[in-house]
Amino acid sequence: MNKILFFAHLRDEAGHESVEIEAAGKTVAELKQMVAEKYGIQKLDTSMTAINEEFSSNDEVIKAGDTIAFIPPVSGG
Amino acid sequence: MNKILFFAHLRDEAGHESVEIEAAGKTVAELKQMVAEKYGIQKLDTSMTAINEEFSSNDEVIKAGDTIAFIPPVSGG
Amino acid sequence: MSERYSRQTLFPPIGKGGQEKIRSKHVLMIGAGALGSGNAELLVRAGIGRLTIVDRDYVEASNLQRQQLYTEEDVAEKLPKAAAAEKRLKAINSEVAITAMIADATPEKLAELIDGVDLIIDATDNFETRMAINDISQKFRIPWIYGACVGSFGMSFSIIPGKTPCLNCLLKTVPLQGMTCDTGGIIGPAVQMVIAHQGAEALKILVEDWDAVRTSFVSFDLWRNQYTSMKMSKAKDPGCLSCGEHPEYPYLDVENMTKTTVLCGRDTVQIRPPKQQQLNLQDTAEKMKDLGYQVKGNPYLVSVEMDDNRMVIFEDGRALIHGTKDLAQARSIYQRFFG
Amino acid sequence: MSERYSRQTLFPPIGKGGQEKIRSKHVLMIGAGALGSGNAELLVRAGIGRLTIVDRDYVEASNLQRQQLYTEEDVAEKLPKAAAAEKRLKAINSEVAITAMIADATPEKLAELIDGVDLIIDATDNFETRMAINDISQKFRIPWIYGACVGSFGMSFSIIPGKTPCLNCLLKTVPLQGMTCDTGGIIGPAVQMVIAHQGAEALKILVEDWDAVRTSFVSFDLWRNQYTSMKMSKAKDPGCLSCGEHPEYPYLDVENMTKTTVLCGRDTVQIRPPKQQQLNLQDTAEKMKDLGYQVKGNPYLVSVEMDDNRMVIFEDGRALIHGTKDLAQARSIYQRFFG
Repeated sequence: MNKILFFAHLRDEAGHESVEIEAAGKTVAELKQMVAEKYGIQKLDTSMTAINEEFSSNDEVIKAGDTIAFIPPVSGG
Repeated sequence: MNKILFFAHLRDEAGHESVEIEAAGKTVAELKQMVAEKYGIQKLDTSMTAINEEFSSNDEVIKAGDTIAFIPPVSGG
Repeated sequence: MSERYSRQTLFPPIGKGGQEKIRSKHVLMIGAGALGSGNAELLVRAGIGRLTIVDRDYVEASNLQRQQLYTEEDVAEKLPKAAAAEKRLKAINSEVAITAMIADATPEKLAELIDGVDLIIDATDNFETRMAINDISQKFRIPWIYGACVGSFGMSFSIIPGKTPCLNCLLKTVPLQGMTCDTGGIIGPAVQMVIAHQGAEALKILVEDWDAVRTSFVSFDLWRNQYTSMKMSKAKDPGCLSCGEHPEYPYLDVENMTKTTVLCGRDTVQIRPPKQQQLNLQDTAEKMKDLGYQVKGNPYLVSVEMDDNRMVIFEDGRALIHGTKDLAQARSIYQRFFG
Repeated sequence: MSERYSRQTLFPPIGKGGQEKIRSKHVLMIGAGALGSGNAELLVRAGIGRLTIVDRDYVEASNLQRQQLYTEEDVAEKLPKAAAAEKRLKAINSEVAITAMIADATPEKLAELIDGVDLIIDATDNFETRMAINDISQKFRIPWIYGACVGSFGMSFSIIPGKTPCLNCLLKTVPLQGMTCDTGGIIGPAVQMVIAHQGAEALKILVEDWDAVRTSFVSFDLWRNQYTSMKMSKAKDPGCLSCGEHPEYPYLDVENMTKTTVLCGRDTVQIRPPKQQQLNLQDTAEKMKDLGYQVKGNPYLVSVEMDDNRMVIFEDGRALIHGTKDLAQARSIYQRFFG
């Protein structure tokens, strides 16, 4: 299983701070699409992704037990 | 083995940000005395102690693998 | 001077040598809103040698809740932020050479201002300007510090050309509809927390303590008690068009910029985003209503009433800002919502 | 008002209801130094109903590097901090009822001010006052927020009577020679970071979002890129004399306080700490020399020359402050070094 963490407005859109999901073997891009559909999140494709607190590209493949965080860039200032 | 972390001026006094030490079975009070002598730290007795990121009293007994952090209260403001 | 900065020179990583370095440096601050006013005050108090601060907006009542250089009097006088900031900063520290510019930080403006600058601090409210800062930073090899916040959430990252990944490595494209303070709200402590991170990084860079510069991307949520440090060792993209092997600095190219035109003979500015968008007009209308604006719409457009302006938005992201001929003001209004 | 706080009411955990609550609350700020001026500005901008701010000191040149309400003019006029703070805070937000007190926050003074207060914010520079705040908080069931910083290091903890452990649970005793900004230096960003934490906790408490209040003890080092959250579930001491089953509020007892006396017929104040100490005079002398003071000593005492005063320290922690008859000023000088 994998733990998925949502930051900032993604959490409000998802309705959860974190969820458990089976994502091993999927790429980050695939996971984003799956999560976006399942939790009704609109702009997940532009979000940054951390696997185990390390920035990861859309091509990275997720392993069992990895914790994935979606951190959307924000622009306020 | 146990990892010991020094915060704020304790790090300057100890000359290290962290050290590895064998502390299993010792109380926090005993560890404080040992560390104070070994690293020449003056005011360790008034420092707060966290074991695995949880505040712990001087009577608490340390287990193998525990990470211990010494966080000195500071008064500037 | 020695008495004034005594508490800072007592801090060993700065010391008297570091203070001399701070005094010899020039920081370019892009924006004088919440992050800009806080970061500017911090550096001016710390004794920076020269500060250039650029902003296109006026002080409004809704700024006072979090923008620390401004007072009710500045609102009453409708002072430009750059001018109001300069006045306060000079009262705080008359030893600092302050240049305040009432201007839109376009790529041309940035290129004009970059000469002699040691560090750029990002205090803007939109990604288009950030991407231009990022390209300027790479082209002229000047570090910059990204910072942003919305609600109780915020983030910061230090970008050192030749060493760290750049913002274009991370984002690949300008995200339309990044959350802004005008859509998600903002609390003062989140602003202060971003300033704390940007300010500490700035001091490290100014005293040239390169080993101390944070290499991770920090994000936090003060209301939800979260703090996260994302390691960036795999983030650098060798093919990045901003910092890669064959840089093209795409965001300095006018082709990739939001275009603004005053419509002939009318008190209206047209705004066209760099790429065609496919906006969901119904969502946009509802969001604007939630924000308290009076909104009308039809299948082709959404019309939003503001104090002195009316904004009409089309499905492709194009907008008309009625009630102004000022390009910078129109861009400012647009980027409040599409930041 | 709605326009002024619009970005704050847009933030869902506050909203319009939360804004009304903030408006109806009274905060007591102990200290108007770095943390005090920053926290006060934050709450005044956020639209707090009433703020009482207490400080015993005058604005000095060395404050300007990090104390955000003050200007060079305040230094030139030697204004008391409370008065200078009040002037600036009123210019920022004339809707807030501000009471500024030039006073030493003794237990008696705290007891006098506590009536009607919803929250106390710690912005003091010494543990003796903090322990008195802690006891007042427990006795009158008013939450308080501990905050402190030195160098690039800082910490914060929210103390809610009946819910969290209290400062006396954690410290058991007043640590003599806690590091202060006058001995370890301080950088502005560390101040801002503590304010960000105290300010967010304050807003949560003021809008009564109790579930959001942080239960852990935060500490951080901005130069060393550290951030740590210490869980406090085991910290509450049932036998604590401040918050335990049989409270005695020891720090409201004059027996446990630093005693100050004007020496008869002389321009000198004697200071006697609550418990006999055993100071290492040689260490003390060297530390003072490192701080840039002119120091003389013999085996029985250390004498330190300051601008208008001379401080003589004895091995038992007793001190004479020459050149003043002002008890508060003398305590202030003493607690700069023995905070």
